Amino acid sequence: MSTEVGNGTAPEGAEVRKLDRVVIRFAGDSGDGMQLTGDRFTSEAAAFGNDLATLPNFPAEIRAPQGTLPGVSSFQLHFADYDILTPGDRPDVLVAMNPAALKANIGDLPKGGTLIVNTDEFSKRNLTKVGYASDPLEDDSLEAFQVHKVAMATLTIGALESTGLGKKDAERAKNMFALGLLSWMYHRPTEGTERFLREKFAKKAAIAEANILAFRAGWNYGETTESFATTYEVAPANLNTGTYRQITGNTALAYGIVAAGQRSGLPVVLGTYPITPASDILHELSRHKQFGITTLQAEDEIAGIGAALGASYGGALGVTSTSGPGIALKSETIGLAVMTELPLVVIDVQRGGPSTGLPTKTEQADLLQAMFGRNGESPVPVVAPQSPADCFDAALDAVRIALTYRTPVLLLSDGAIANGSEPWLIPDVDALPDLSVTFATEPNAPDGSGEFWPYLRDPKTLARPWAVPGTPGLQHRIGGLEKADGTGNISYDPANHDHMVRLRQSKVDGIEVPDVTVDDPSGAARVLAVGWGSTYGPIGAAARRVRKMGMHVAHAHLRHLNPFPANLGEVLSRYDKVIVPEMNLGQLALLLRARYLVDAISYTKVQGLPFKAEELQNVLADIIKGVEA
Amino acid sequence: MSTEVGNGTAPEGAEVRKLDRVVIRFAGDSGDGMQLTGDRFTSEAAAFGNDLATLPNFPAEIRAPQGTLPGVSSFQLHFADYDILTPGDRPDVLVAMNPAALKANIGDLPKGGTLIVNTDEFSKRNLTKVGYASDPLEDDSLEAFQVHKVAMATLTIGALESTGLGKKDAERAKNMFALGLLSWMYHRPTEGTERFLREKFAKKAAIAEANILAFRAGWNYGETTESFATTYEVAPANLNTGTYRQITGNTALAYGIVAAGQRSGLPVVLGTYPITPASDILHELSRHKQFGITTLQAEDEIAGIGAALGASYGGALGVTSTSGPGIALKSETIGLAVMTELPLVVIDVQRGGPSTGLPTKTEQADLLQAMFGRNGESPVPVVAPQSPADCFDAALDAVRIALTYRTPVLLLSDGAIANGSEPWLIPDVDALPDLSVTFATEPNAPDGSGEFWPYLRDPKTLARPWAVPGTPGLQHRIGGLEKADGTGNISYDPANHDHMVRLRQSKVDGIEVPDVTVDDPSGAARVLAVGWGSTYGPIGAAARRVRKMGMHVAHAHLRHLNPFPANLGEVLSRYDKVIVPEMNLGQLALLLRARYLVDAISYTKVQGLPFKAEELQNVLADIIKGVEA
Amino acid sequence: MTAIDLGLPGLGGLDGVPTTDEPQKAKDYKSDQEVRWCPGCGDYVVLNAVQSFLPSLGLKRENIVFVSGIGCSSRFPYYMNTYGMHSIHGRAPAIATGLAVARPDLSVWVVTGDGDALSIGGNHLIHTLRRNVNLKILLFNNRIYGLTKGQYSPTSEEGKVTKSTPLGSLDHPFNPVSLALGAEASFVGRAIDSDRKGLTEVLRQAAEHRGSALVEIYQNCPIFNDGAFDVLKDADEAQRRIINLTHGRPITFGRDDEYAVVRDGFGLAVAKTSEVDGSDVVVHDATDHNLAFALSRLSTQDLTHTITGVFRNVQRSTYDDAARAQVEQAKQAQTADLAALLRGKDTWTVAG
Amino acid sequence: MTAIDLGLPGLGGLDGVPTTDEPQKAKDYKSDQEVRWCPGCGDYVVLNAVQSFLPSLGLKRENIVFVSGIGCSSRFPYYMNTYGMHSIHGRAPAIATGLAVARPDLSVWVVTGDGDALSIGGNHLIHTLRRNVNLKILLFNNRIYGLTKGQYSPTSEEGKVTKSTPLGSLDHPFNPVSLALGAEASFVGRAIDSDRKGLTEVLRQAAEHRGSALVEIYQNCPIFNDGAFDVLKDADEAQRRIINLTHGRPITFGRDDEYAVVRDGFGLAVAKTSEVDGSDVVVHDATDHNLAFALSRLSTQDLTHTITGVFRNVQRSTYDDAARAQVEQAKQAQTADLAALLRGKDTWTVAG
Ligand SMILES: Cc1ncc(C[n+]2csc(CCOP(=O)(O)OP(=O)(O)O)c2C)c(N)n1
Ligand SMILES: Cc1ncc(C[n+]2csc(CCOP(=O)(O)OP(=O)(O)O)c2C)c(N)n1
Ligand code: SF4
Ligand code: SF4
Ligand SMILES: [Mg+2]
Ligand SMILES: [Mg+2]
Repeated sequence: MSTEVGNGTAPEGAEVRKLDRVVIRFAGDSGDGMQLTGDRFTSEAAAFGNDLATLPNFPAEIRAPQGTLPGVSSFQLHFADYDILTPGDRPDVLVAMNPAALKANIGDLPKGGTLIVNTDEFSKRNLTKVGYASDPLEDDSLEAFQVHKVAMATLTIGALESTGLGKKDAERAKNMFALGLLSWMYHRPTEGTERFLREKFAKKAAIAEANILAFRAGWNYGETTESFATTYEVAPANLNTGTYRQITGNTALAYGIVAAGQRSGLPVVLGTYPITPASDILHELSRHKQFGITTLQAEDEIAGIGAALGASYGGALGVTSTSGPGIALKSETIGLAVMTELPLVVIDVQRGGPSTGLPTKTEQADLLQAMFGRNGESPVPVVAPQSPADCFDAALDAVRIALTYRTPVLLLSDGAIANGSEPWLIPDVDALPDLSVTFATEPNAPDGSGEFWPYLRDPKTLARPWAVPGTPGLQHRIGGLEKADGTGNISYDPANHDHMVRLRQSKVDGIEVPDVTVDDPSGAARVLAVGWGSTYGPIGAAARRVRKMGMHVAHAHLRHLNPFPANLGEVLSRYDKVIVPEMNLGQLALLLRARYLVDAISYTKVQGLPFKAEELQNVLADIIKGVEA
Repeated sequence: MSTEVGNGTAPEGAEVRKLDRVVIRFAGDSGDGMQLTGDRFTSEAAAFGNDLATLPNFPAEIRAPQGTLPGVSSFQLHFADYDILTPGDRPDVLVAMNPAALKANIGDLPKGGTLIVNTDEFSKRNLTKVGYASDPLEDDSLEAFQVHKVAMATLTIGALESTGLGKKDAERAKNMFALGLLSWMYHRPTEGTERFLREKFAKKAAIAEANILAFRAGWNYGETTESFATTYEVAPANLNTGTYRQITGNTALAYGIVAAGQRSGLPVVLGTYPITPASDILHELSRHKQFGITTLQAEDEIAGIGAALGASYGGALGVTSTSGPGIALKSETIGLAVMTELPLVVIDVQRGGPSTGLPTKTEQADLLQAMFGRNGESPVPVVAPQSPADCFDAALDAVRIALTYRTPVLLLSDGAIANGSEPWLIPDVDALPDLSVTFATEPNAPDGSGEFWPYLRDPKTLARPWAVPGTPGLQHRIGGLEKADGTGNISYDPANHDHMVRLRQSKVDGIEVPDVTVDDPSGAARVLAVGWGSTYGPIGAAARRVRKMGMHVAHAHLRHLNPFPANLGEVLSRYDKVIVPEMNLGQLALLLRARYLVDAISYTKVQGLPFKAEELQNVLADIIKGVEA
Repeated sequence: MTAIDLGLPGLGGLDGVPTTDEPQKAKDYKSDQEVRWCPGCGDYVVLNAVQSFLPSLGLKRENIVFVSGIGCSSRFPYYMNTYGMHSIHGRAPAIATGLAVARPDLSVWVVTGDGDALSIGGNHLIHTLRRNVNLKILLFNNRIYGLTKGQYSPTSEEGKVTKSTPLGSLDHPFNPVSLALGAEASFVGRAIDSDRKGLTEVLRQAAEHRGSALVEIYQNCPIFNDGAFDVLKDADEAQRRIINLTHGRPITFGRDDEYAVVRDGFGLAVAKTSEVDGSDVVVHDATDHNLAFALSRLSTQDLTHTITGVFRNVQRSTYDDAARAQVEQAKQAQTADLAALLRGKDTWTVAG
Repeated sequence: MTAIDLGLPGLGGLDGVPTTDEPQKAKDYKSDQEVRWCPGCGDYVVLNAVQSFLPSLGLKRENIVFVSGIGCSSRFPYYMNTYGMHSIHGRAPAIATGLAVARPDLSVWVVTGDGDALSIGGNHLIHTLRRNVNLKILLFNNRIYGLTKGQYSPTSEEGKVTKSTPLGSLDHPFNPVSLALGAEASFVGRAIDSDRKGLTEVLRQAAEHRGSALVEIYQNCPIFNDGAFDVLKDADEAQRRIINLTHGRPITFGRDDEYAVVRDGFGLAVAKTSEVDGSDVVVHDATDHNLAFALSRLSTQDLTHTITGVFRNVQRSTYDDAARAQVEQAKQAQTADLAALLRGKDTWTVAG
């Protein structure tokens, strides 16, 4: 089904103020259902036609004890009447369901910001649990904010008395109360949520009703009590016309693989091993077997990629998914794929490192591992999505390269992209690229001997033929030892080895990738910001802010890290200064400096969190001033 | 025991010609004992006081059928009356024990070169086996060379008749016949070899006698027959005074580890898994347990490094050894060592890649894997020996860094260094560096709480304390998750993560390494050749040749690839052109360009073989001409 | 067979580990770290059981080390006031092997999960067992991947519906006890998280055993696999299902020993004690490899019968003792003369 | 337990693999590559046996694939005129699993060594066996690392002196058959390189078995472990030592069935046939897991008794059949509508 935009009726009474953008953060205990609450508000905003971006923030993998700081879970969303690029730096509105949530998040709320607190949880015990000496709701520590104290639990339980639901169960619905209240404040359409709740709890009608009642109670609470003087309106954004949906990076990536399977006509075999934050790709793909997708949860990462490579040898589209530590384990097998020149897609959803690091946090520090993390000269193309929805296209592109050039391809997503979500203009299936491949069926020996040479190459792509077992007359053996070009026989010949090393490199260097486009509206910029991956949003937003300040800046974002776009060198040379913001210690910067001898400056942050637009705005502004001075 | 130099008596009759250097290559079937023959001649030359360098060349791992090309084994040695740097580009004398050996090696013999052939193997069958249509000894295909046809087998069997040894056994001694003949030609002392043979076959007196007889028969054959008109003298080199021995890279490396154990006072635990060409390090160390060395052949590379790391945690010196594919597998655990900041030495004897590649050939293409082959920002110091004997010092240096800075260290040897050998001026044991360490014994919390903080740092080295289990009161937990600086507790704090990422990097950046020295005798060079690892010999030899041509060139060779010596940037900036010869596609060049923005030119060869001095001579000469033009 | 002679038969699992006379309490083994498992997680009870059990060994706390892999259970070392390493996924046995070989004066414990030990870490586990390294391995088997939020594991039943297997899993699960016995394990035991007494008894025997001791612990994960072992926790059901082993004793169980284990071909079956001749009741012999295997097969995935206690407990040379003995032998045989080593046999001198 | 229902019981190991009527000869299976093992290597005889055996299956050659790891034995695929992959050390079972799952029309064989399969590759092996992927695994056991020139392996006897263990190895070896049985293997057999007939028979049964079939082949390495199995090749010794199994037949061996296998507690022993009652002679039942295990223990490292033939052969759902069935079921249940998938449940439209 699809909802038409609109019908966010303005509530009576309260004064209405118009805003172009709002950032709301829901924060509570892992058990409080903040992710669901955020998701729902997101759908409402989407249905209403705002542009938006979200940033979920889970606690570390293990559930911490209730009410503790490590147990805090939050969901931030940014919605606006124009197209936005980030989930927002800081919340305008913070909803805190308990003391822990307040303590963990209040620091991010700017002075004057709106704070909505569920007072019911502010017991002495809960306060001391998180080290509040005195109750912040009573002392003056919050006076810088517009504080709304709401006994959400009590009010919810009250609203549900009729249902005869037990106190505990009733109290569980308080997140819907909060959602109702916020929906009222921002004139959100409500039927979507009500429908959602009915579907979600289809089997438990009572629970469904309870949640809907709580939701309405929240709405009515805003409507009827005086405590909220103003409500806000954020008009729909005028996005490109078409049908949209909300999508996370991992889902978009999984859909990209499904689509690639359909467009190539190949069965897909995912060989993988669970790891945060990549597991959802496995979860998603395992639900779509009707598309000819086999998902194999192997005993470890090495077996996962091994199975994928074996499937590729058999003529399937082999895919493996993991995060940084898993890539380390797969590196030997990636090398085998390089040597055997078989198509393979290796997905790395990057997380905080080194070692186990910060499994639930984001980072982009696996670029050099992707480039160089194998023994010998072992070149592999590297592709990176720049936002959640972009994962779909990036996946298709990675598959295109793998199939066309018969090579493993590294697809570098990251934790922020994987779990973040944004509206996605649903593509027309028939307009998706044709990825069909042709298998070798005939002997090809140039000497006319009627033999099959598995390492004879397509002069244009330098790809070798893909001859799958079962093809009569093409029996051949491949493996990890150096191969003679052409015949593919084992060769210890020094000249052949040198030739093959360079040939594998040229094959990757010769991969067709589109030129990088530069965003420089005024054309007057002397400073260029270059990025890759999930920094797209913050860099883009920062550039806009800088331009609002009346300065000029150019932004180029790389989808292809290997090979680089052909025009990249020329682009870099056009600017007085090149700055490379990265969530690592300067890995792309290193590659650019080495390749183009351009004095690219790194701006790095490795906090497991995305850049803030404001932070980058200041960095860019300073550099621009420096150049123009 | 030790032999005094000299008593290479000049044989009568034949004319004697003086030479400054000679390159001899012994080539035969794997079964012909060419490696032994070469080793012996090497010892004779060493004992005589020449400087020398050797290059063994084994067939691929599996023994090929007798008399076939893949079965050919050869040993080249270069000896001279001055200090030499390489095993020589091409042989002056080729000894070919069968048609396969002739076919495989004749291409390397320059016109006019001396060829000594064992005619007995030149049967129709053996000739066709390797694709000789006609017998090269009969047709004119060898007329460009000084050919000596000797029925070595027949002559040996004849000489051994008295011993009553069976024909087959007798014939086996023909390699000693060849050795005797060459020893005569080059006035080599003989008693060393005779003693060696007696010791080697101590338990088989008959065999010992047979070999000695064959050896003498060879000598006498030269002495008595007219066929050898000239003999040659290569005077002793005047090397630094002291006691020398012949040593291979793998042995020197193993000895370096033994010495490091002794000088640090720590037990050594080698956790490893066999792999060519690193296995000999395990073999060697397993023979010296009396030095408190435990060698553990694990189930795989991951278990090997795991055991080594566990031992380090327990207060031992943990070491692991492997080749490129093994490093790929170990990379996740290296990351754990980076995070836990424990001392660990990781030895990579590089071989031809990617994947299984060319296991018995040399290459230096694991540099970037060593630098970047891990998830996240995972900095690791990298040390590389430049010659077989230098492996001893490099190992000590790697251990110094690992112990002082509490970090895993990558030691990058390669196949040429590992199996090559050269004279080694035996160091004075008491002059070796003191590597003693102090374990933490007391609580150290700055807040005086009496707690132990495992991540409190030495302000100078930034190393954390090494508190080994069994130390009362210092119980603590470490692991792969991000740690709070100081307390070492798990920390998800964004600022702490950023801080720790940079701290781990600064720790490695701050490692004390000596300045790189530049070899530029005239001081007038405008071109600098920079190398690392086993290219030291060829680059150095090429530089000498270039200077002989009256041109100027500087040579800098890096022992430390990470961190770079502090003066490297300044050194590079001093020259008009920087050229980096590497047996890869330009990995060091990439690091230099990125770090110093110097337009370093790569000259690369990836043939699984060392550079030839002549080849580099031409490359350097061309560049110098270009600059001076 | 030198290797075997090198072993020091008769040694106990803790010989060589310094002891203390200071009385210890469970709380002495609690670290200052806040325990972070989900409410109701079986890991809590096991943690408490271990912390209460350790004092009885009278060891110096600083000579105890817990090494774990990655998983919920692998958080264990953080909560122990001993030395510890929370390593990487599946590699704890390898790391602990190096530590045990280097340090005879430590009591080394490995804490691992069904995924950590049997999926990614399977190879290290079976090699540790065959080498018989003196490690105590606690395998927390909740038949699920907890930390990664609920995928099936190598001990999940066939057809299990999880996040990664919405249509049901296809793998035939491992029987961890059978696997260990096939891998030459010298000690294999099993206990249930909720059975403090039984668990403690198995831990005691494991600690006393010199060599690798694998202890499988059925552990409930209330979040992702709740109730996996409920049938064993229901008082009545337990009577019918749980068969506890004691070496040298006839294998009977249930109220008033209602049931007995008897032979059935080369395997075992359960009979009513009243209906079989006493001489037909199998007497447990923890040194009988074949009996142990048969018992492991009787103890099926579906928990119809679940055997607890010690399946197998035999003495054989341990890898770490033997490795140290070899070093000692070498030291006896040769002096560690570095200068002589470096000189080797064949030197020459260049005079000035 | 859907997974089990998904299995297609009754299917043979080769069902689904296209056959040909063209008669085949051994030489049709020889590739153009020169065989490069050392003179006298046991690998030659096994290669010949396999090349002579395959024609009897009447399969299309192009539908046969040999996947190997690294090792001397792993050179095998190069010499077969079929499809093949010489992969990396220890990973062949994983790679072959992906291939088998993707391609029901292939007969997939894995060739591996004692180091490749049991050392670095141990985990993939045991998981492949428990999953029961339809692969035939030929394990060339020469009890040594050949390719790396002679280090001890997980099947070398304790105390073995090799390049890496000059003072003797310390590891207690695996019994590969016990290990496989502990890992839920549905088919385990053993043969001796020199026994062409016995090897061929085991290969035949393995090929017919649907699921993972592990065939251990004792293989002599004349260079680094010469004579490891000589006692089995001496005619007289062989009579006393080799016990060949046939399902359903009493287990007797030696000249004129001089010896018989009888029960001994929960295990087995060898007796003089003349001295035991015929009814006491154990009858082989390849479906009895416990008997198979007892037989594996009777077959000791020192070769006092060496059991050949098929220890275990049972039918159970194979992973690859089940995986394909799940995809088929899904296809039946839902149409593969990509547009619908991309749209999902919750969309909105921005009108122009
Ligand atoms: C190399 C690597 N692969 C995968 C993961 C993700 N991971 C962490 S724990 C785990 C499995 C946990 O299951 P189990 O071992 O049973 O422990 P439990 O959480 O159930 O106690 C996985 C797949 C990882 N941390 N590292
Ligand atoms: C990752 C990796 N580790 C180690 C090696 C070196 N290696 C190759 S084969 C082998 C063991 C060979 O023994 P086995 O599997 O028994 O085969 P065999 O040669 O005896 O037939 C080893 C250690 C390798 N090639 N790759
Ligand atoms: S997820 Fe399960 S195993 Fe992990 S802590 Fe929670 S309850 Fe325990
Ligand atoms: S080393 Fe041994 S196993 Fe390898 S080819 Fe030679 S004889 Fe065969
Ligand atoms: Mg688990
Ligand atoms: Mg072997």
